[in-house]
Amino acid sequence: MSSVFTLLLKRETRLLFRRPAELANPLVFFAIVIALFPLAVGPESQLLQTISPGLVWVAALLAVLLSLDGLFRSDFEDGSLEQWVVSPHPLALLVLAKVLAHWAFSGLALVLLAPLLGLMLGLPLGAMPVLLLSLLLGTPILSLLGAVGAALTVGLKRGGLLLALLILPLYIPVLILGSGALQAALQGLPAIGHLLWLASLTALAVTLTPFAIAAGLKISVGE
Amino acid sequence: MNWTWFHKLGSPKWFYEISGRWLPWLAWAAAILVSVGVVWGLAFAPEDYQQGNSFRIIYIHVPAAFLAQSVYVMLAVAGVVGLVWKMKLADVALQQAAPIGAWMTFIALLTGAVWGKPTWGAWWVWDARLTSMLILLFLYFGVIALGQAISNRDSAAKACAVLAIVGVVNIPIIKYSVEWWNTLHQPATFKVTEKPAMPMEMWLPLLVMVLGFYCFFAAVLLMRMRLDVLRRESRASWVKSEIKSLVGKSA
Amino acid sequence: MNFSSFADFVAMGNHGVYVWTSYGISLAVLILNVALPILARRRYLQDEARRLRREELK
Amino acid sequence: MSTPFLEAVALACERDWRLLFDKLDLRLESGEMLQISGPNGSGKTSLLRLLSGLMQPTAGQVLLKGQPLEAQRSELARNLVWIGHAAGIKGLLTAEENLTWLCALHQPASREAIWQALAAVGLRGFEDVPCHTLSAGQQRRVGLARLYLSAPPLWILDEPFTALDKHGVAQLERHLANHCEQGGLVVLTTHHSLLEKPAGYRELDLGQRAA
Repeated sequence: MSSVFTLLLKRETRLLFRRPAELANPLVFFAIVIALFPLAVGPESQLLQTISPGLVWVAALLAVLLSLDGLFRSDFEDGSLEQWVVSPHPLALLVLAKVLAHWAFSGLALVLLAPLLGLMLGLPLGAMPVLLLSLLLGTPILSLLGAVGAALTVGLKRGGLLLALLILPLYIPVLILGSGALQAALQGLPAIGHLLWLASLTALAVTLTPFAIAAGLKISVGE
Repeated sequence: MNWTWFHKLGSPKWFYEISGRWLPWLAWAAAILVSVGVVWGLAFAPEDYQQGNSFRIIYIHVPAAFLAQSVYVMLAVAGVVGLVWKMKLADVALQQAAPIGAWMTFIALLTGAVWGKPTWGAWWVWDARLTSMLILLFLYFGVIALGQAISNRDSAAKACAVLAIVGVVNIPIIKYSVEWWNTLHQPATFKVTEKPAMPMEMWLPLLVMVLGFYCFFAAVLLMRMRLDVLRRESRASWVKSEIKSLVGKSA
Repeated sequence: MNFSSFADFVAMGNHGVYVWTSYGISLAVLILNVALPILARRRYLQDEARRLRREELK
Repeated sequence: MSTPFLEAVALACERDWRLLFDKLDLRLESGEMLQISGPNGSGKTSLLRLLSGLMQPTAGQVLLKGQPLEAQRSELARNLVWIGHAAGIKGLLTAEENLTWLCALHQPASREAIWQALAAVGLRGFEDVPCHTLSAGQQRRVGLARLYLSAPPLWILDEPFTALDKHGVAQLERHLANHCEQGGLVVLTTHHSLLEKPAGYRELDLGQRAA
């Protein structure tokens, strides 16, 4: 059972690396959205610093959402999902491996890119650990929740916008906690409370969402 | 335990018959309770010493907000019943209740905003309750949009059920995080709906209105469900004869 | 009765606009919620009547 | 009467307000081959998906060895090879990688066995070629190679002959007939009439049922 889990992880990794451009797209999107804001609100560093927590988080959230639209699409079209459903392994486990692989390369890359963009927005170096940690804890939740939406909309012709409509409201707690942690760090307050909350939400998402994703995929495949 | 009633509940024919008997009662109860509540709340309840007469909006805002939240929970419950026991009626209830819930959320938001103007001096304030209501409205839009987007109606019902269940697990998290975000950003704002002790002349009409709104919801839901049942079961012989008699009456 | 005159009742102590718009729009929404299913039902029955007539002609 | 291997009881399927079929009864024993035919849109694929548990019927139920499908998903998974319209082949992976994964998902197989299966479907020398460079017929062969590994008894195949050349079709027909004669059970849809039919061959025409 666990061997299928690792095999699927390996397979997904291989697939992602055979098309590296798709890995880069969310990152470039993330950078562009961040770059739009100084152009829109003006380059004063004070203003940028105050809005940077929210900005980084909104941009990260949108980048993750964008990358999730195609999460199950190719598996749906080439019949892989059908094979998953008729296999003897629990679908929730397979799905967890798939999302984990996806997160490890898109979410994690986002986390690594964030400090650079944070610096450009004038975030002090002292806030970087909190930025990294909050994204590290928050992006898995974004990937997992988004995967629920992706599973439900995978069979639809134009699911992208619908996916955003379904999932963005569910992202709000993560947004509040993540940017709250960063704001606290900016004001020199301890951010540990926020981070602990984020961690418990991550644990909750890892345990519960695979079942919702699996149910969603079964519905989409069974249509 | 005897479960026959539960399976009977799943039979569309039985539902159609029993709901036809309940509907007039519910409709009358809703009409009477709401009109009594409105007149009582508007004309007879004493005015609030702080907010004056604008507080009378509470008699719509609070029942609508109550209903909006409980309808979403009902969606999730119907979703569980539909997914676990494969009861078709639960699917019907889920999809027919969602638009009503969205309208109730809209009423709660609108009255909240209008109420905000004399109270806070602005049409929209990012108050914790209003913000949660706004998010709830988005959640309703999601369920409705998903149901409309999937053409196969069984899959649509199942997908909506999954989404409603995920949403309902999230609602408390959203609510607490929004409340917490709110206290962080605007400490100690004046909360309209949380009065320490409301005198009886004030909350009694509120109770009447809440009951009236629930009856209203039940009546409208039954109306919508009955139509949907006729559509879905159009091949069944009892539906054919029912439609024949209804058509005969209207012609 | 909490108000001394009808004019007082309408004015609602300067908050009349807010109170009456709230109640007005809410009432409109409630009526809409009742009217839509009734209209949908009528349209459905008309469609069915037409279908039945077509089938009788056949 | 003994319980059949796969049984459908009063099966009904409805898609988008249209009734594809209803009151469909089927009893399939080991050694039989059922060809489902009918015009486009008559519900051939839907019936296959119902039988393999991918789709839920509008009414009725599917029984495997006398037990309903939903109650024994793992039992079904152990007994079933399902190859749909799309066989679950990734264009970015090589033939061997694809087959290894599909086997790992259902019934792990050794590397030699996989190479032998690929050779059996005429793909010797194409083992490490990414599948998107293969032709449509060759890609289909990669999916069908699963049938040449130690496969479970029940095969449900949706249009397995599409894109295959004449030789490939004949070979697959022989292989399917062999499987049935050895006690397997094949349910398939196809538009062409089979030349090689096993003893237990039957045909179900969904178009005629409706008429």
